[in-house]
Amino acid sequence: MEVTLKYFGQLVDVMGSHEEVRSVKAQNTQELLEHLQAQYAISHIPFQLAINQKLVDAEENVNLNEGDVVALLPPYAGG
Amino acid sequence: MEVTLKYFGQLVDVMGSHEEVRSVKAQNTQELLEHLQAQYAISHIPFQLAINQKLVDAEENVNLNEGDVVALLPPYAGG
Amino acid sequence: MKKVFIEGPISSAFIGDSIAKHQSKTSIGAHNIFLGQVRADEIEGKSVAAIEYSCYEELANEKLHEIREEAFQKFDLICMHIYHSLGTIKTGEVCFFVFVSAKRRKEVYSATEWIVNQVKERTPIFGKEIFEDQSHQWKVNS
Amino acid sequence: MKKVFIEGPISSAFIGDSIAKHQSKTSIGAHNIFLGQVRADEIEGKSVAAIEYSCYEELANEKLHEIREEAFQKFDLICMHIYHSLGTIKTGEVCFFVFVSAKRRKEVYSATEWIVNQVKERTPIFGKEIFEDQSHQWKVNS
Repeated sequence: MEVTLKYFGQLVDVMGSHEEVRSVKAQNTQELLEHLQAQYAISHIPFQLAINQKLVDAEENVNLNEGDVVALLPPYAGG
Repeated sequence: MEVTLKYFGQLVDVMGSHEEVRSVKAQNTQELLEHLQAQYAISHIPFQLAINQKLVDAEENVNLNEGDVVALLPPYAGG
Repeated sequence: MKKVFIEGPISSAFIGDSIAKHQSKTSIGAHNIFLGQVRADEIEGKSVAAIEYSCYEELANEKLHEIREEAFQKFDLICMHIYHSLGTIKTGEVCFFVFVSAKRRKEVYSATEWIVNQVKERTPIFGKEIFEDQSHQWKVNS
Repeated sequence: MKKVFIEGPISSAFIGDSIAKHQSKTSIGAHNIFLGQVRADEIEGKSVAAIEYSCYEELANEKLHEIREEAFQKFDLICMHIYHSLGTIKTGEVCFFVFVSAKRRKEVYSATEWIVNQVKERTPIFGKEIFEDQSHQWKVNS
């Protein structure tokens, strides 16, 4: 299935883009993260996920659906 | 002796001036206040005194000297 | 001691200008500003149209100097400024401007609050509330 | 929801203008303003020259809307405004502007403090500290 991945902050540096549409085999967020961490050097960067603009708890494993927008959000630094 | 009297706020209305040099027989602040209260309708107005820019406690009776500047200060309303 | 008292209202341009002047101080990370604006209070059916401020300027400047020294002792500030209007200030106009700057934000709010309260309590400033019908009453800080 | 994000620094003229716009609201007696200014911090011998801000705007706007609603519930406010810069903000420039107005002064300080902290904690804004030698590091709120 296809999901849109959005990267922010330091993750833009590492992933090399702000946003991409990606075909994934992952059925849930845990599988997606394992897949990304296997491919990219992102394990040292703390981040949380938002799916369709809804924040996901760190321990939660959420099922993915076709067309979901998954954002990877490093620590905030506003203000 | 002569003292300078300075009036502020509501006391300007009642005394009819901002400042005057007055010959007084009063030797101290208590006598001065009694003298003013006998002549002017100021007893309903709360105020404190400053002599030569130094605030005087309500209970304190301070001796007056020639040339003293006595300010009558109603409640503050800055800000 | 810097000049605190300003004849007439404190304009938004003056406030903007004060902010601009602090942009060369690159150790500052946080500013806090308090503005007192004259309110159209209704008192016994009459609306306040303006407040006419006066003060005992020599004593006020002494007190403001004390407040300034104490504020720098109490709080970790880089800059502080106090401005207060004299004369007639109409409703909607700004009559009081406290401006505090520090490296970090933590203390700026309480520093501003403390300074505002001290100025109100300790500075001999007097205010005459002038109503729309030109009658007046003397304001007392609550 | 009003626009929060501004491309580039928040100018002192913009702040002055925002203040001027509130002078027609004669129920307001007290304003409190917080400004975040980019500091020339020294980190491991290098000086910060600018911060480049970006954000997840859709989510940020949702969070800011929540913060706004909660602020009006928690504090007795007449008005509140939040502005945050995006893009490159040089040291000395203002990147964050919180503006709170109320009838009386009592709550304005803590309202501003609360809003500033909530924006920092809950809003997905990211900052890249750019040093004078063009190297950079990602800022993390402390």
